[in-house]
Amino acid sequence: MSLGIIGCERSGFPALCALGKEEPEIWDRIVEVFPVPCLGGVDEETILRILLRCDTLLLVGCPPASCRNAWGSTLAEKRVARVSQLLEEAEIPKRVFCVFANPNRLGELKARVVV
Amino acid sequence: MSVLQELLEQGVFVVTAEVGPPKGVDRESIVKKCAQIRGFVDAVNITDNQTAIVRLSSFASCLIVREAGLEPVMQLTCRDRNRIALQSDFLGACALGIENFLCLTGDHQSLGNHPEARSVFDIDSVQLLGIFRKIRDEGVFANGEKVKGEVRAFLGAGENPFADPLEFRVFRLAKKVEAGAQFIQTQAVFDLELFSRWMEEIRRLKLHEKVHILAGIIPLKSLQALRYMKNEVPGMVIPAWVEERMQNARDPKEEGVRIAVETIAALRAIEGVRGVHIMAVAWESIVPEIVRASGLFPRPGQGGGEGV
Amino acid sequence: MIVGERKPLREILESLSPYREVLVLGCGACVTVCLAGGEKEAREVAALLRLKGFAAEAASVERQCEREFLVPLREKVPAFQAVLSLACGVGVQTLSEVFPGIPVLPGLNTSFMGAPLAQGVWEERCIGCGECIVHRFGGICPVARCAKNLLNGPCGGSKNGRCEVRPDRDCAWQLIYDRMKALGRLEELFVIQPPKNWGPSRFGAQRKIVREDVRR
Amino acid sequence: MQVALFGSDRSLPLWVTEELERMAFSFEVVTPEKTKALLPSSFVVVLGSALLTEDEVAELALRLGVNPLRVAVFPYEEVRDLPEEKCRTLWQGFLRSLVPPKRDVAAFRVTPTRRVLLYPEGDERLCEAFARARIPVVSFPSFVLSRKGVDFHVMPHDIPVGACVLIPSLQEEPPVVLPREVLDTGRVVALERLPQVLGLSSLRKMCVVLLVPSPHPYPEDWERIFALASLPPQGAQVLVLAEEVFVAREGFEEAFRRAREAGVLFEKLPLSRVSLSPSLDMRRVVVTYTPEKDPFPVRCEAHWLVPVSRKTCVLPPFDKVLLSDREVVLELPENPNLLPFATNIPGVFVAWGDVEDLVVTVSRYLEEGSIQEEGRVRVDAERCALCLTCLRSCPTGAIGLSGDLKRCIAVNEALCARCGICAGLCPARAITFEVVHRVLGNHRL
Repeated sequence: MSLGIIGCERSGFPALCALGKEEPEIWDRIVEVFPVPCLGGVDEETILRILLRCDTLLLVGCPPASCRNAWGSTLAEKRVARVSQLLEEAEIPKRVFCVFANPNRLGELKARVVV
Repeated sequence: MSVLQELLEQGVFVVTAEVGPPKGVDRESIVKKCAQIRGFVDAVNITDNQTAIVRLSSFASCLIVREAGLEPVMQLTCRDRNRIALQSDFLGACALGIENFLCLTGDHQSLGNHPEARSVFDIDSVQLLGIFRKIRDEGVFANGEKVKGEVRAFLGAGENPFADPLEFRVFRLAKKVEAGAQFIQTQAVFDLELFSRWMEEIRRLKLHEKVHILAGIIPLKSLQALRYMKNEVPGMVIPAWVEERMQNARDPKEEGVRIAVETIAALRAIEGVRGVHIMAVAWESIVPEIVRASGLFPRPGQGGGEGV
Repeated sequence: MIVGERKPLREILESLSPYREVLVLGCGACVTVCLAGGEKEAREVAALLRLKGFAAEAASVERQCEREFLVPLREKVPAFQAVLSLACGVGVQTLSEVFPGIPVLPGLNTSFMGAPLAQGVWEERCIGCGECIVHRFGGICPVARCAKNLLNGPCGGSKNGRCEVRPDRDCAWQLIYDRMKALGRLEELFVIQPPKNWGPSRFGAQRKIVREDVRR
Repeated sequence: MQVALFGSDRSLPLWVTEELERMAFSFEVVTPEKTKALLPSSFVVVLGSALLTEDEVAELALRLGVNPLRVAVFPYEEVRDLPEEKCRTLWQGFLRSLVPPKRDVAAFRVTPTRRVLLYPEGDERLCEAFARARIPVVSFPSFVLSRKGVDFHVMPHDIPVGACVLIPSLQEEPPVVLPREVLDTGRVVALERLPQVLGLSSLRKMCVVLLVPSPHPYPEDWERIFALASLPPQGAQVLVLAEEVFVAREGFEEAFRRAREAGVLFEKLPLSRVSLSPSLDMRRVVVTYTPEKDPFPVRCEAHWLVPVSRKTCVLPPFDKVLLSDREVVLELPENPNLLPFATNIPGVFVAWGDVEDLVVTVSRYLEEGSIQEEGRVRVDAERCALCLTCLRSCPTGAIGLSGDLKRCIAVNEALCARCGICAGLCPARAITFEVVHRVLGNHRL
């Protein structure tokens, strides 16, 4: 199952790289990596466009409380919720998730990425 | 002149009750309800698809009530009919000898059992009163065309003294009176204090001399009924003490009746209140008891002592 | 502005089922402003359709309700089997008039004429009754904002300034009363408002305006 | 850090003061009357409406006598009716944006593997330069790149590389078209042949004119051009009409100076402003042009006319490189001295211009990774529908209206936190958010 990842450059992307150093094999599943300044800036179309080329897309970013841009992560969460709902309606098997992580707390990300 | 109007003008403290038509063609149910209250009330209100739930039409029910030997008050709402239908129904009713009309705006259909229905609300209750008055007094329709023949009608309106904005309520009543309301039936009274304040205002504006005010009474059947009304029925104010009494009562029904009777007694003491309108929805059988207990029995005029 | 809402995706997919090549056409006017049918949404829907196996493409025009903006699409549109319009009902119809040969499907439910109260919240303000009377009500329209469009005062259900029909909405008459009170014009509310003339409203016939002075 | 809350005497809700205290701001509420209370260093926060425009803010700053950049507007009017929690978060975000916290990014920074892929194989100058910088280079005739975090992996060899340098190739473009009759003079020579030609004939009072078009004649040509300075014997007049002079290469500045000292005349102007015609005796070419500085046309008779052929750099075929759906895009600037090393994909560079600069850029990238970004938000007024979504959703209240008619969205760079939220929400896609990687040039998602 192929993975796409959009990581915020403040926590998500570094977290991914940190995890990648721990468990290099994750790269074999990851087909897309997009560093972005903040998850809040990722619009639905981008998400769907990337989904074209992978089965699961993870938006990895700062935990909402610590998001530098106040409601960036919260917004991303809402978006993901909306997109997943759209996908469900359209009966498209692909999935999108919001994961909150930074290099010091990889737990959630690990759970999602490592099989 | 309608019996109700006569009594009111004689200064009798009148009693009216409410009868909800059945959700079907079962005329017997109406007859039965009438039988239960005949002789205890001076007139009976027939609701017009109240709470926007489809029922036997008010018009037809009124006729049934008349045959059952009671004085009907026909309710008309602006929810389902435009000014054309309302005027023609009015004329029809008058032609068949129905004389009391209660003009209401009507509950919104989205709270009823056909929420998909399209509402009309072409005119509101005040305008409806105005139109009917013109038909009766000036003999012209809303558009100014002549009406053939002479129309006799006793026009009433509803009012809720407890809804917001409170200060505006009295003036709204004044508007209705100005528009042509001759009697007013109020929302059920529980909060006497609020009500008497409202009445003060009315007396200040001398409205009580222009219009007969009938205070609404709802005998509480149970605590659930109370809770339901308190939470679900819009514009219903029930003070805490009522709830307490119902809660602590050994027999809630009894307590409900007691509260109703006390309220009536208190209302009779208020200057300007010309009668009560008992809305014992789905509990018509209790009306006689209340009327008796309030010392309002026997009723003068038609069918006085009989009935029991 | 006209406020709309995207149709449920299921509905859209259903209506598109007979086609494969679809053009999703956004509108740059009202529906863009109310975040329902702008270029972003068009691309979004197109992306979804592509995921669903359609050959979908997104485009957007300034205003779909005016031919001049649609004519430039003359080359583009015929290349598709159907057009999914994210404009309001007006746009959809203009579109199908300009391209009679191609099925035009609505992707939006046109909801009302309203205003944004906050980011992501819109509320109706006008029903286009054709005869404006807000000046009599302190600038608050009871026709559009009162569930029973009462012109002579609140109904008996108004409580704590909320509407009995939809408790999450203000009682228009509470607002009117407060406003008029603040303006010291309460007595204006005591005069009886005559029945409204619904002739110019949508309850009359389809409405049309012809201005000879500017007509060509 | 002191904050002066301006424009609100009304008792402030708790969330305002509490958050201020939490972030260890000392603050005071000021009004137009008691602006003296302001400390010169203090930050003025206007609890106003998001519709306050930049000009209004500037005007306010003037009134308060503080630097406009120190005045920030928090859209209090819009916010305060929202649920308190939301207010809090917005206010937090806003305050953070006033003093960006020490970026803990540095702590997390991931740096790419210190190895560079040259594609196609680089010349020795390049390899040496990288060797000097102690950056190992690899190159393969055929491979596939796949991104793994900050690194690329060269498949199938599976060698991690931190960066990839594309070496563009040269492509001849059709040279400047010369009028037929000019060619007939037989006085037109190619740059390569010029030395021999000059070597043959006697050069007394001879005039040579070079036409150098842009974009991007490649360094070799410029070396030749600068070399003309040292032409024996003196007396020849050399005039270089160039659209751009290319000096971004080691030693070129120097060569350029020497050439000018030696009397080679460089004239920077678009070749469209040059007109050519044969002289009456058909033995010379009359060159007329109007220099950019003065409006008077200059006329000179060239014994030799040298149209330098136009060459441009094309990237090696990069389609086989798998980098999500983004392919390498390069808009070449008019000025060859400003050739970007970086591409739209972080970690992918292009080798042209000065090798040393390239190596410096790449090694800096390898040290820092692509994390440190400085974004810029651009609003395309033509697409903008003025829905004010951005204005309402900006976490730092950096967006306002500007223009006489208040019909343009204006981004206050001083407040903008470069999060791109507005771009993500814009229904008309009028806002583009660019991440300008330091030293890396642009890339967009």
